[in-house]
Amino acid sequence: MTEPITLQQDETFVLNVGPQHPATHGVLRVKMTMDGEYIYNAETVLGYIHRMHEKMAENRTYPQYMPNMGRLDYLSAMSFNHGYALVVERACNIEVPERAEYIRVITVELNRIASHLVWLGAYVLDLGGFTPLMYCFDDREQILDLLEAVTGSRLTYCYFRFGGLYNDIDDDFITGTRAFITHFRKELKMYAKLVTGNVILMKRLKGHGPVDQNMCQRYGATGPVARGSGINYDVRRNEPYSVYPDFDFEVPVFTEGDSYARYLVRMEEMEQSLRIIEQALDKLPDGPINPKKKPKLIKPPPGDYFAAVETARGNFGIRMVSDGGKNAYRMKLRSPTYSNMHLFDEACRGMLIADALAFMGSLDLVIPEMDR
Amino acid sequence: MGGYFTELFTGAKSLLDGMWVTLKEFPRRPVTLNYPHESVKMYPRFRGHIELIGNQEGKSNCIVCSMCQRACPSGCISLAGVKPEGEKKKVLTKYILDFTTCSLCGSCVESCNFNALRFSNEYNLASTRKEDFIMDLLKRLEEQNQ
Amino acid sequence: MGTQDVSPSLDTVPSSFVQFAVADKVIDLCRANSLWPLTFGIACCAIEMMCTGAARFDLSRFGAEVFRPSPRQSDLMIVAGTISNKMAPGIKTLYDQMPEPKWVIALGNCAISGGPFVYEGQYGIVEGADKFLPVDVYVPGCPPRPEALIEGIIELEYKITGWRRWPKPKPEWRESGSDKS
Amino acid sequence: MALLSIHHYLTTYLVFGAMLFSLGVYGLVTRKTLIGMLIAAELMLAGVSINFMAFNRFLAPDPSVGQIFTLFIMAIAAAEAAIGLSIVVAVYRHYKTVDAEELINLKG
Amino acid sequence: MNIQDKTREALSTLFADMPSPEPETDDGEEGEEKPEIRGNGILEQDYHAKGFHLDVQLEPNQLIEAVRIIYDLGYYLESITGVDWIKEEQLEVVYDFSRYDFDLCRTVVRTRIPRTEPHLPTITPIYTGASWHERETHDFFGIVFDGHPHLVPLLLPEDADFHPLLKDFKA
Amino acid sequence: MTPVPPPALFSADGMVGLIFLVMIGVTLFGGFIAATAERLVRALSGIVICFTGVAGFYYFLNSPFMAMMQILIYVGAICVTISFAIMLAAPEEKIKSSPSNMLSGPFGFMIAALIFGGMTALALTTEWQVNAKTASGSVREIGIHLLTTYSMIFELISIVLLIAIIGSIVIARGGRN
Amino acid sequence: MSLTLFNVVLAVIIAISFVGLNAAYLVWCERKGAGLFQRRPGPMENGPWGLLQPPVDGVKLMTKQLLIPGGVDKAIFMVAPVLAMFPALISFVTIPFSENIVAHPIDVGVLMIFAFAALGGMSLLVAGWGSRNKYSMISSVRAVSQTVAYEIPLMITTITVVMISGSLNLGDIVQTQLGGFWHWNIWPLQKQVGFNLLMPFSFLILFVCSVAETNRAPFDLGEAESELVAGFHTEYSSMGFGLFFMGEYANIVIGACLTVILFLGGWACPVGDLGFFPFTHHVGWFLLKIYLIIFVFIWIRWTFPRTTIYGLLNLSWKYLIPISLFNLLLTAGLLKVF
Repeated sequence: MTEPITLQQDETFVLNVGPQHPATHGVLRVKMTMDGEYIYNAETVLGYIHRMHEKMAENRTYPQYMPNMGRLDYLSAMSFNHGYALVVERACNIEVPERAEYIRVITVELNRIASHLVWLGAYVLDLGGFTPLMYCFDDREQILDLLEAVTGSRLTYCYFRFGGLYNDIDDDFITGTRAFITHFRKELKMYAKLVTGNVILMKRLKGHGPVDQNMCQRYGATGPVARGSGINYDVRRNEPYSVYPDFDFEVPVFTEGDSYARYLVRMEEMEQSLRIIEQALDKLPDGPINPKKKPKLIKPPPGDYFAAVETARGNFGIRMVSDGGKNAYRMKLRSPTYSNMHLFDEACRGMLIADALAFMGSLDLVIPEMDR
Repeated sequence: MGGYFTELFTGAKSLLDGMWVTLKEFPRRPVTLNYPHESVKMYPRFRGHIELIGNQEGKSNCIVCSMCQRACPSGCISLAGVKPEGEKKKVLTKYILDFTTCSLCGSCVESCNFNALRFSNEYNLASTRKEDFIMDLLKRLEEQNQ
Repeated sequence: MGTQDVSPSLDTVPSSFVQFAVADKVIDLCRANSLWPLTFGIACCAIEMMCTGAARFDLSRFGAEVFRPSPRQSDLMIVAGTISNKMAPGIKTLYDQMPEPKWVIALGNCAISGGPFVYEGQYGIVEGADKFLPVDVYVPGCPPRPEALIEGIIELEYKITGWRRWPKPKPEWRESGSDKS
Repeated sequence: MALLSIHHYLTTYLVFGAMLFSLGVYGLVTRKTLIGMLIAAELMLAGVSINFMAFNRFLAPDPSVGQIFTLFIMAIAAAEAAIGLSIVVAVYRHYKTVDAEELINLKG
Repeated sequence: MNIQDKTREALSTLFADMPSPEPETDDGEEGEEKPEIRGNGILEQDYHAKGFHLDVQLEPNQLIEAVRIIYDLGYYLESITGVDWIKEEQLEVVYDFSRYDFDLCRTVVRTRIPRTEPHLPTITPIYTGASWHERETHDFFGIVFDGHPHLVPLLLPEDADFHPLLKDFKA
Repeated sequence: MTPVPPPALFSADGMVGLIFLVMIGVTLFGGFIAATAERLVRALSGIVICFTGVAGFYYFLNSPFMAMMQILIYVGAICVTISFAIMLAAPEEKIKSSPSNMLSGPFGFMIAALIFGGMTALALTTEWQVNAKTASGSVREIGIHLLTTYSMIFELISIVLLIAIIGSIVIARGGRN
Repeated sequence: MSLTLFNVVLAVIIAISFVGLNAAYLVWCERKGAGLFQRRPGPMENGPWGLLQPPVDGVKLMTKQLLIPGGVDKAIFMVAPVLAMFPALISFVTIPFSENIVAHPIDVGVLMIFAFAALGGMSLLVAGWGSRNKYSMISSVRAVSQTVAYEIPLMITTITVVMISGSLNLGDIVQTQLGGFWHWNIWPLQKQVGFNLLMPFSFLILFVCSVAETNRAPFDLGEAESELVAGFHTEYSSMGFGLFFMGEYANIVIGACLTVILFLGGWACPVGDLGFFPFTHHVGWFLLKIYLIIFVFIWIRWTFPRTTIYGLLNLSWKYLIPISLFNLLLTAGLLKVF
């Protein structure tokens, strides 16, 4: 069953999974060479949604580039906004008011939960269960309502500004978020019953899709994929940015390295995000949300700058090379799933196609972020 | 052998747990919003496409400074104005928004220092013609005034 | 059975028999109310498409929730996202694989005209699905709200049958939004 | 209209069984692949079974002997199919072909 | 000894034969005198201003060795990218490395190659995950990574012959 | 044999006769495809049709039990096995048969025709002593006979099947190391 | 036989229309049920509660272009959907809806259902093979191995019940369970076998097997859409697909009927013979029971994720077959004792 079998190459055929395939969550294509239902090897073909984000950075001014961040990873757009805001703030040396930092954290964490909910729903859909998707989207709608009331959009937020935010949150948002936290704690219990404990799911995930630590290092896997393999790495904790050091939260780590471990990491992360939001709401200071002195025109001094944030999928890094002009000279977006997906090729060999697709789902792919 | 039956039992129990969860949802009222029959009201910060704000006389506040045009990442705004004889400010004569390339980032509204722009609440646009979304906002303002 | 196109095209040639016209009307009505979309998401708008299918907005009320994974069984292609040059041939193939009669909805600004990714000298995307597909309904937004997709489907039904079953709700601000203007 | 009552006659079934049997023979002789031959052989067995059943219905003093024989044939056919096909699969694995003539040439 | 010093020491063996530049260069100065090309060596950067700790510039032929040292120290590969310095007729390739543990040290390895003949050795034997990054850099800048097992376009269409992130690229 | 008076077409008996004729047609059609089709999958489909038809004959021969067993065993077991063999062993089907054996076509046809002629002649010329008492075909009767008079056959069947199972496993496993 | 031919034809027509109507409206039930399980209303706008949805879908499917992709084996491609629908229809002939409402009560009714189920299994194989599509091919292989694996425990369990009832005739099997729900085969306490604790488990096995036989979630590996796009009917459009769809639902009804007849007393009233409505009450009970079972089918489908093919074979060989075999032996022994 699960033990790797020796495959003979002479009886293989090529199965194209994608670019349009229900399991690839978008337009990813995996050329699988199959021996029966076993995968002999897999070659991932990217670029079906390459949207020239890096080139556009050279054509747009720094504020104009902000909306692109929401389109990179549409599920956790806030984190990407945050990363970009961080690197420009670092380059221009802009101070961010305390209140803005707290609101940033709250929205980012809410967005992280929303992102994980989409993943959970879509993942169980990959495994053939349809109903959890509906529940997840229903819960997610409540987050989207909260965020829409603040940011004005449901998905591709463009809420952060350099040094601050587009607008302030109101009391409705705070009460709404608190209500959501209580509601969602209950829902998490429900998911644990409906999905996590399900024997079919466990059978499909436990022991499948092994990723070990060395593999993570070689491929640069981060986020839940690394944490599912026993690597205690979370940018929020290891390389603290914003006001994350103020909060008491745990980084869930599971050592099994299988699909189920990654699954549990994400489920646990939702719980931790709730904790962070709760603390942030308690500590939320008053004050302005935009800095008093902010350069009229964003023109970072020449040099290169780097910033990393923890998105829902892992370590998102931005390398920005400035030549002192209005536009960036070069903007490199280091997206987490790009590295996470890369290890699929190696890890899926000898797997059954059903397991491989379950494994692929456990990597939590967002294709536009990989293709950029 | 003990493991065999334990596995069977825990497996069956987890399945029943799951079935109980879905069964509880079965008789509940759906959360659905029956869209064409009822519709949600937009949040004050909702970002539809932009529209011009009219002052008391129903004229636009715009003084044709082109800040919005410059702030727009995707260049979807084009505007023109003339300076009538004897007036200090320019008067807007044309304000075209190509909504199909807009990314609803809000830069234009933010950059406007004269309270001339705001987001509309048009959330359910759909048409069989692409040209419907290249909007003449001045015309829209006039229609709103009526 | 055989490979035959039994479908009258949308701008039907007026048939001389009244009965046929009635039958055509009925068939059109049935088609309009049983639009099975292709499970096909490209980018951001696909998530909103999923939201439309999910519990809050529920596309199934219109009989359009049967997302078919195979193009052979679907009637409606919702192009939800940016079409890159690399993807365009694939989308064309998918469209060609769908049996007649078929419709296309361009969901979101990217599918309408390339959206925010259009700039002078871009090298990667197709500026609008209508460059290579006959798009029936355009739903703008970045991304559009799920209501807009439902509106798009109603608009498509209107296009098929010539009869609009539901009035379009007028957008309203929430009460606390009175300070807006 | 006489055709409509032919199912009352034994001869009908016998002729018909003969037809199936000879179809099977034809297939067995002309087919080149082992699997095709097997299919033809099943056809022959079906023809034989029909004869048994017909005799059972019209002639036999003991009313179930023919049926039991047919049952026996079925079991044999099933066993034959299983064995035959496993041989076919084994042969294919070894020689990468199931063409009977090529197998003769291989002398393996 | 924290990891930053350890890494610097390990890497400084590469530059044994040349005078190591003093780490006292601060950012403002660097910003003003950008056009002057930096010499090879290790720079320690202010993390809060730049976002990384160690900045290593080296010759293309030292690359493999440096990456090997970094791999042995337990770094993971974050990304590989290029920068087109068209004025200097050079392409810069930047390797970002980071660590999984709490001992934070982001290390940047950069090397410059002439624009006319962009060749670099591949690091895929060390970091398997470099494969896609190198392919992507090849897509965007046309840099050829010698020894790469499968250097075909990754993000661009399979038959693409253009390199869009070069500064002189016109669609 | 005592001739049965031919029924009218639109009577119940006539319909039965018609169904029988249709069945003969279908069965022969299936058999023909099974024996001649170039593609093995088609041959397989043909044999499925043919066996279903043969089951119909058994039904007409007062033995619904055997009819159902025919479908169950032949279609459900044997055809499925054959289909697996086709999938495993014949990934590409040869449409063009090699002309090495020119004789096999006409030769096979001659043999088949000879056998058919002989058997038909035999069937038509023999004076069959039709037994008035027809088989009831009830399952109970078959069961009783199978376990008393013909218990040997019953045991044989089980042994044959056992050997077949073991044998096929042994043979088929041999290939995989 | 010939005397009742017209009755048979009539009954067959009734059975077919019952199946057709059921297949159409079960789709509606499924969509509606799915909706309610998922916090949404399901079809609403077409007719009251969306009741016009099935005919609307039907007309649409029928008037859609029937595409025959290039490269397929045309004859096989066309035959397969018919082959999927036809056995389910035939099987209905022998289902007893009540004491005297049965199209054609043959002595070997149980065998007949299995025989035609096997024929239905062939259709998936033929469809997948005929489509010339890799996904379809994998799917058909899966579907067939699944069918083979599940027929064994299904038959063993059925034989257990047949042994208790002493008949292969579905009507007779129901007859032995008359007189109150405590006489149903699902309970351990039976007058023929005394006390057999495994009977409820047998019922579960039969139920699981009929879910697997009909290719329903969580055993819908044949059309596992996240793996195999749409499985064996990937290439089918229009009515070809419609027939597969109908065949699936017809099979569900058969599966439910079989479960009800074998274990839940068929048309027997749960509390003895009430006999209020001399003609309808039996049929009413029967329909009530099968729809209950179908509800559970739908409920399960919208609750669980899909298994994998090896998980499924494991379940069959490691759990279902041993337990059902043991029950068979136990029942035989108990029959001898009592």
